[in-house]
Amino acid sequence: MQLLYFAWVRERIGTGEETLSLPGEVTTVGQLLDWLAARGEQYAAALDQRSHIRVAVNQTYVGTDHPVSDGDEVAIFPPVTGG
Amino acid sequence: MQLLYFAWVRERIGTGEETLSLPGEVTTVGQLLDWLAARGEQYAAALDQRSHIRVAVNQTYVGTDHPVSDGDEVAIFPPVTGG
Amino acid sequence: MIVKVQAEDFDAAAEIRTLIGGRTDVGAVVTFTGLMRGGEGATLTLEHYAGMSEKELTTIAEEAAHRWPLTDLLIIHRHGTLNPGDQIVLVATLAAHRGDAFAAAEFLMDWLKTRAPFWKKEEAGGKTPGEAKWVEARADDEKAAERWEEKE
Amino acid sequence: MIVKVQAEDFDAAAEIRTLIGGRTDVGAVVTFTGLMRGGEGATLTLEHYAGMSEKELTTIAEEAAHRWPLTDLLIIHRHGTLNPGDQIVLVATLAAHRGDAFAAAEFLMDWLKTRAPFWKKEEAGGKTPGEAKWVEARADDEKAAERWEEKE
Repeated sequence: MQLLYFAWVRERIGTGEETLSLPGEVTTVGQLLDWLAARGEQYAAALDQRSHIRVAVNQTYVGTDHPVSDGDEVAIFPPVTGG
Repeated sequence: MQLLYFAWVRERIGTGEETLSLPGEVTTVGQLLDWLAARGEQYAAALDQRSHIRVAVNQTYVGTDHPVSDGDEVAIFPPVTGG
Repeated sequence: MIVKVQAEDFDAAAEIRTLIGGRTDVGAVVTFTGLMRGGEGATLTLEHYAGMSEKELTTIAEEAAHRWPLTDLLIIHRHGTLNPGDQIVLVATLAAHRGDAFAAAEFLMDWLKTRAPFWKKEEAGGKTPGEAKWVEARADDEKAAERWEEKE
Repeated sequence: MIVKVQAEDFDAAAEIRTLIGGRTDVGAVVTFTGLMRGGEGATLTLEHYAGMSEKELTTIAEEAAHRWPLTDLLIIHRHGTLNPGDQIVLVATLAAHRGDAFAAAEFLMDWLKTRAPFWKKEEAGGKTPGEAKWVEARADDEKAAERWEEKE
């Protein structure tokens, strides 16, 4: 899976982009966030305030129930502040 | 009194500007409009639909009860359509 | 605050640049430009009450400045004879935040439409040019203006 | 419809002239320009999700075109590092009548603020430059966006 991080999520995790292989039990966005948060301190710091996390799968906003699979581009970022 | 007419009020009366001396009994905008309308057919045609007439005394919008006197600049015109 | 009544065309970008004047506390600029609509050969003649038109636009501008926290604002209104596509009116509002700039610009246009002493006469042009006709005031312009009465 | 995401500055007047393209059925042009506010030496860095940012702005533009009878519209959003007074975003709506142009422009900005994947990082500058800070999303932007939900 192609993972993209933006803004302070990117800074806390320490990279803007990485490719990871999902374990079989991770099938939704919510499970993906839990699994990432357990990967280490930096991930936990980036993802602990779940209400401040937005997720797009293949460049479309989705909720935590949305399915994910290895072929997806999944972006994780804070609420947007453009304009 | 300096009288100014605009748009179709001007066209119907046939002039954009005239100076008239008011008779003593004309002391309000309403009385002025009645007195003008009685001056001839053209004035009557210009002023008969009173709901479509707006009046400014000394460049300020006023109602029909507003006092008028010989020193005033009184403008009579249709509802505005700028912008 | 800039208020102008003029026959000449205007350069909206240059006017707004002048209004901003290098300030860096302006976060939001809203502009409204009114253009003449019409087919080939059509003309629009704008009559105004010289003296009162500028005075009334200034009153409207001051009212907007009083109601919203604006950095600055401008109104330019043309008179004379115009052709399709020509600029008629420009309103611009500067503010720290967009909500104030949008609300003030709409207010300016609504009040201008119902209070500024300008009158439009249209000639349709085309192959069978008819008589020139005075544009009639629109009830929904009155209604648009009324919605600001409650917010004093 | 014009939607652009770019690092370069833009010429709002030229962009709008292109959008109108000599049409004479446009009566109302509303623009919103967002500028960077800040003191001397301050900087603003706009990060965006390349690919999704243009896609999302296009979706927002299409939604506005669907909701209001617009002649055309444009959105330009910059990314990269900006200085005080710099242009950040331009929205323009063209319509026959002003009500539609105003409503659509406000809608575009409200949705853009809450949906377009851009993030601002500010550095205050001045004599005691602090750490750069990510701008926090504002609850009233969410509220402004929500008012359009009921109007579908």
